[in-house]
Amino acid sequence: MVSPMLLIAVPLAVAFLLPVIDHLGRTATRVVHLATLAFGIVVAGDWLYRLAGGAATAEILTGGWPPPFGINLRLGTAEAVLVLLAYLTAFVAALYLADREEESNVRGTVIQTVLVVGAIGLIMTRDLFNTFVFLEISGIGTYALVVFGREKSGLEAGFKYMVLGSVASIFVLLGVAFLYKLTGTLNLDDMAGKLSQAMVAGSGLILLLLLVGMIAELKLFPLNGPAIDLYDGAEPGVMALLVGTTVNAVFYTFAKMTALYEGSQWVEAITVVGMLTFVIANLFAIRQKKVRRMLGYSSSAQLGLLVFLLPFVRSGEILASTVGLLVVNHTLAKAALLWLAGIEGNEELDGWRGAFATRPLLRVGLVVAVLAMVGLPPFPGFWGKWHALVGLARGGHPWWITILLLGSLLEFVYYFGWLRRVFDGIQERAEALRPLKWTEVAGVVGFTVLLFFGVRMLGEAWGSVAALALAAVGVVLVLASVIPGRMQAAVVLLAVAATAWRLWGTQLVLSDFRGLILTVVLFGAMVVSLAGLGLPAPRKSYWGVFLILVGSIVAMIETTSLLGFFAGWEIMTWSSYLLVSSSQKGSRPAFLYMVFSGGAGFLVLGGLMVALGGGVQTLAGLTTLTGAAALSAWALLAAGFAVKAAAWGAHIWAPDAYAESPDLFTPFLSGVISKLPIFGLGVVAAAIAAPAISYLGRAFDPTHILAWVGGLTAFGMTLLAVFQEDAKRLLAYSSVGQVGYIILGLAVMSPLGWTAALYHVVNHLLFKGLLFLAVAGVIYRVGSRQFSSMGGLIKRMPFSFVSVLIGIIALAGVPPLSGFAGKWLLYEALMERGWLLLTAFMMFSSVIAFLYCFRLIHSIFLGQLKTVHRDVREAPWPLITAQYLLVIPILVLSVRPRWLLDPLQRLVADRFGSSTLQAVGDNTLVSSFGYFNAIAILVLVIVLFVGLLIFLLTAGPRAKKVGPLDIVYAGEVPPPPEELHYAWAFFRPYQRAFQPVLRGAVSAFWRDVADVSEAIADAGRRFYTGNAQTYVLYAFLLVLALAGIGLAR
Amino acid sequence: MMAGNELYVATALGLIFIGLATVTIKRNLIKMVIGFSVADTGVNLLIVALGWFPNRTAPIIDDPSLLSDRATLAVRSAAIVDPVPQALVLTAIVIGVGVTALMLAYVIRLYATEGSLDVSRFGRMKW
Amino acid sequence: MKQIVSFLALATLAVLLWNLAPIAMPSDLGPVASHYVSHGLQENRGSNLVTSVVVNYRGFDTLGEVTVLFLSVSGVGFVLRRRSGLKVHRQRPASEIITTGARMLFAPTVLFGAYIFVHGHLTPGGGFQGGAVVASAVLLLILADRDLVLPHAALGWLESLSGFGFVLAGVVGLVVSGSFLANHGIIPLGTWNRLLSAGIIPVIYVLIGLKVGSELAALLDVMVHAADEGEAHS
Amino acid sequence: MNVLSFLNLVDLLVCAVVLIAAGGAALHRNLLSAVVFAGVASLAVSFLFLRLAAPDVAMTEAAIGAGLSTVIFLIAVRRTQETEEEDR
Repeated sequence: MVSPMLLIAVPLAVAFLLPVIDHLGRTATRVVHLATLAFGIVVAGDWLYRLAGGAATAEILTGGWPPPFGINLRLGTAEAVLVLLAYLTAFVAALYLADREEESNVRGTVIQTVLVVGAIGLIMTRDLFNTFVFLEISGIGTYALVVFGREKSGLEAGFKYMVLGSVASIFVLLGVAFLYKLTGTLNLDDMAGKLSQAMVAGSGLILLLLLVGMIAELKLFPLNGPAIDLYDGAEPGVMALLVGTTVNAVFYTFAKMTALYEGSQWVEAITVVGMLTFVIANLFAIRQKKVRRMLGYSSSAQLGLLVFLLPFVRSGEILASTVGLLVVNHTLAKAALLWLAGIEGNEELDGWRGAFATRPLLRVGLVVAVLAMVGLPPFPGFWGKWHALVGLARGGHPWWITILLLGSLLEFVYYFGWLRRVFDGIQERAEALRPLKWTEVAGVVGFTVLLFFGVRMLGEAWGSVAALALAAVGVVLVLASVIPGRMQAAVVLLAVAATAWRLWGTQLVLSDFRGLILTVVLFGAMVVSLAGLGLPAPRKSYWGVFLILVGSIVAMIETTSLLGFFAGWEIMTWSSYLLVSSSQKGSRPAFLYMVFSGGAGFLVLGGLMVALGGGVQTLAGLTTLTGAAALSAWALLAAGFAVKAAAWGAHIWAPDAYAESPDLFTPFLSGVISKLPIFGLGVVAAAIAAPAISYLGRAFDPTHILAWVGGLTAFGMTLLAVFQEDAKRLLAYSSVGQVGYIILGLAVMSPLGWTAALYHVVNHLLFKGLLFLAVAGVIYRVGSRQFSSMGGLIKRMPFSFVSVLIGIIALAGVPPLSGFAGKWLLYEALMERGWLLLTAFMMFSSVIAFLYCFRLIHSIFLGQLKTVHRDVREAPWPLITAQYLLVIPILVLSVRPRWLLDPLQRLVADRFGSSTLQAVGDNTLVSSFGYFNAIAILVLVIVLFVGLLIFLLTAGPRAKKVGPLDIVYAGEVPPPPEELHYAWAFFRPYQRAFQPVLRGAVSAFWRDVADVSEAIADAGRRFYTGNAQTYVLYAFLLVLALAGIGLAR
Repeated sequence: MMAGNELYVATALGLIFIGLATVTIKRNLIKMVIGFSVADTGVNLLIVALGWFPNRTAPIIDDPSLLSDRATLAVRSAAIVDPVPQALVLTAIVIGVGVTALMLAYVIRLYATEGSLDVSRFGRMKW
Repeated sequence: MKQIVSFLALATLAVLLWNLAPIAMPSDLGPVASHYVSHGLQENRGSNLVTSVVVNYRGFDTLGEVTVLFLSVSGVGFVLRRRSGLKVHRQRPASEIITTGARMLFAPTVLFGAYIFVHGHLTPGGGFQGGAVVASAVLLLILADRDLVLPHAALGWLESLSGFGFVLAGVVGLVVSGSFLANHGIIPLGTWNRLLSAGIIPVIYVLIGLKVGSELAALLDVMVHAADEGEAHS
Repeated sequence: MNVLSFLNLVDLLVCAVVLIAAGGAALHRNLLSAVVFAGVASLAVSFLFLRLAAPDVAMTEAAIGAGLSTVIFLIAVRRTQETEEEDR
């Protein structure tokens, strides 16, 4: 075992020698530098390995004396992790920075080396004045290195940083000196013990000086101005080095210092300043136009979060390892992002349109780092945040959780806003870029790979081999972008089929809520990947991500723990986001999708935290929750799932996301993804519905609200669907409306209601998948989604026509097809519950649905064929096959609804203890309201229709055939061609009638929310005036303000 | 009659005050650096004053017999000021000159970019 | 406006700090200090307790301090590495008398500095003070003769090797007695109040003196000459 | 008046010198003068260190704080400008 002291001594000795070594040539300098850092990596790694294996923490003495007489250092697990991280960052940063300056200078190398020494000293030392010395080393190293590469901006930022840093070190030094006077020792541990024994008068002020000094060193609000300038002005590679070394070291220093604050009045101040920083820095970041400045705000915010958690670590509510996960996550992700920013080189956010268009590997790196930054699984930040939140929940801090989640949502806004721009111009930007050296990308690649160590925790949380295998194959596909798209689709098809085969009969059963949804998911995935054999993949990574999506959903359904569920939920969210964004115009709608999904995720998370705070760990344990906890958990979960289901009020993300998704993905989004909130409502939220209802007593039934949310969604979306001019948007609104029906059915909380809802889940997958696939085929051939550019395609695409016909009949819920049974059951359930107004409302909206169903088939297939479409061919065969894979079950269900209803009956009976539906014979259903015979109805309808057809053919006037251009102008200026199309503004009279309802109050509301928060951010960030003296003044004012608050107590 | 070290503490605080006021109020970069230097001196004075005791001597033991004579040593050591703050200040002074030098190097470079020493010229990065 | 706020804030701060005066009042030596005072002599055999603290008990701080100085010099050199726009330090050539005087004073000043750091463990003063005196000797030369080119290579070697020696001394302590910069078991502590006593302390203090001296000299050199050395030939 | 109180008087005077010199460093518009003022303050403080039974610190302050610092300030002033001008 090598003494940990050498982790400091060796690089320091090398730093001293480097100017001499440089006489041998710059190469010698570089080699020695890298070798030293490699030595550090090996030694630190070895120590970490031993310590993790249970070796005792290393205590290092200096001067030959034990503490408190000599300065001692410590290397425990936490220190080893940070030291290793520092060495790793320094190593990769050294590679990156090697060629970043025109004239390399040995002094730059020296400073880099000493910076590492400073960080490691800070991490390991247990002496307060020694801490001060290493703070100065780190500070001076930083001041010196920020002029690397970019002279002018680095100078300005560096000077401001130095000015505030010097004020900070005056405060720190004063604090340290007085603490020595007070306790007679400089050893941290010794001092902490003595301080807590005797809180002398005046010690509050001393600790305050130290605290404000450290707030400035930590770059927390309100003293983070110069640090943000530093990110803005300095070479990003230097900032990456600092993130991995100095920033972490200063944070750990402060973590050690919290021992001094125990029992003092400043504990709350630490919490508040930390959280304020997190929220405010994230808020200001949303208005940044410069990438690196935005990253600066983000770093400040992350530090704020970490500092916020420290008092809870002290009090034992949160584990130190949790904070460690967040630190590691931030270091790896932020450094990778900074290197990427350096490679791309564009400072303006808008200049990132289509960045890395021709460098898929770097793009993957960017996406991974962003996902990790915002705390999504499987990356370590997710686990850190989760455990931190659990700690807060158990400790009874709901408000802190709320604020933390709000801040995290802001993080979503600006990070995905950045990705939006990157994805935006991806098609248009393919110019030749300067060749990259491997030294530049080593950091990005290495650190993003390291981020994947979070997968280990994912495995524990999921415990689902199938899910992990699917996701793993997905990752391989993402990386193997050389494989052509259709072949990838085939791999996906095989993988999903294999999963289905494995789970067949065990988990894949319809008589269980999980099994039912799992069936829907796997079936949907197979249909879509089959269709994928016939369509080009929208992006090279498309199928890989798709498989990750499927894997996450499988895990979410199979898992038994709340953590596993939420991890699956979040992976589902980001992977579907990536898929939505992969089409040409998908980046904007995908951004909205992600922000709303993020909000939904945080609502769900809030609900889960209430449950975890109540001691619940597993999904099954949810039923033990009672009282107010049950109600608030239920409300949060229901709200989250409702947002994700695009319920009315939060629906504005859905139409665009559905419409602009790749045509291959929309069927899955509509048919499968939209069912996952239903799964959440039925399995997670419903488990606590009963105690939630009983908590409120008779006074009020919370499920009634959910029912109206569902009802309003169903009605509103149906209405909006009618007036769409775009085939996919029409289906999108329809889809959301249908999910509204399902929510309504679940909200009834009766056997009948659930049967109706679950029946509809399956049915909706079938017909909406069918319709979206059929439309996808049409769009592929016609090249447009607008009704005005279609028409008369019945002759060119007869198979698609039949698909759409069957689809809309099922959708409209009219006999004879499967949709009817679902609607019929729903009405009955509503009447049974006594919600007559809702029943009427739903019947009315079903009628409206006829309008758009007609629109769909009429505008696409009937009417006149456009001249340009005279040679259009039928959709590719895989697409047609996929459609007919969906048609068959629709027809089967139409004739034999019992084949689905029977297992559903068993499911419902399991859940409610009884089922009110009885079956008589093969095709007859009896409920309290009457009976339903599928065959009889089928026969009746066929007879009626055939009769009507014969009547029309014989008695009606003959249709006259006219050409598409058979239009006469009478000297007036012709309107734009699309307005001349027969299907244009088809339902305009109704539109006028509904004008007051349609005015778009909801989107106006969300726009206001966005505008107001942006206005606040814009006004607020003027706080950072850019003047060094103002920043110093803030430091003084902070001391006075905190003194005023804290010392008055 | 001064019983304790108030005079030194007050002078030290005065230096810190003057120094920091120079840093925040004077717009000239070199003046700001001078301000830091003055404030540093004040802090150093304060720290030494913390370790000082009236009527005690410097922490130098100049009598070889003390090595064996523990009783006398105890007496003598009660008449010595605290060596630790002095050691800390030695370190702090050297660190201070290092920081000052680096700041001045910055000032020289900043002057080269703008031809001015006015701090308000160097606030382009903001918000 | 901002000035007034700053002034008021600072004044309030000063008043607030004055509240600390009672804490700053003399009390008695703390536990650590009394240990140094009562055991320092036995443990290190040096008369000057400050030196014992600086070089042995808190020797690690001092290594850090030397590092700070080294880093500052590197930093100044790095910041001033480019020529563009820098104002060149023009100076009238010094008169013959001054030049000669400076050269004559050089050697005694260096010797005086060396004396200070060699006796650091016995008398007030040590590496830093001695180093500063040595540096001022170099300053004399620079002032006297602007065109003087310091022996950079030699200075560099001195700078590097003295720093390396300091670390090496620490590592020797680590190897011999398991504690970085330890002072027992390496060199006999020797007789009190002799030049060759106090174990490794004088060795380290001499290294510190050389390091500080060369470092400060380099600092002066780089402040005066950095970025205008190219001016002469371009 | 014994020796002790005489020394106290000297202390008082030196402290006054320190603060006046520091004030001069802050206020004098000629930068060279300001630097010299700061050096004087530092030198006076080194005397105070001597009075505080800290000869080591006093030597260091005199050599480094008052001597070397002043020199590098002077170099910096020579390489920039010598008066304190603010531009509006």
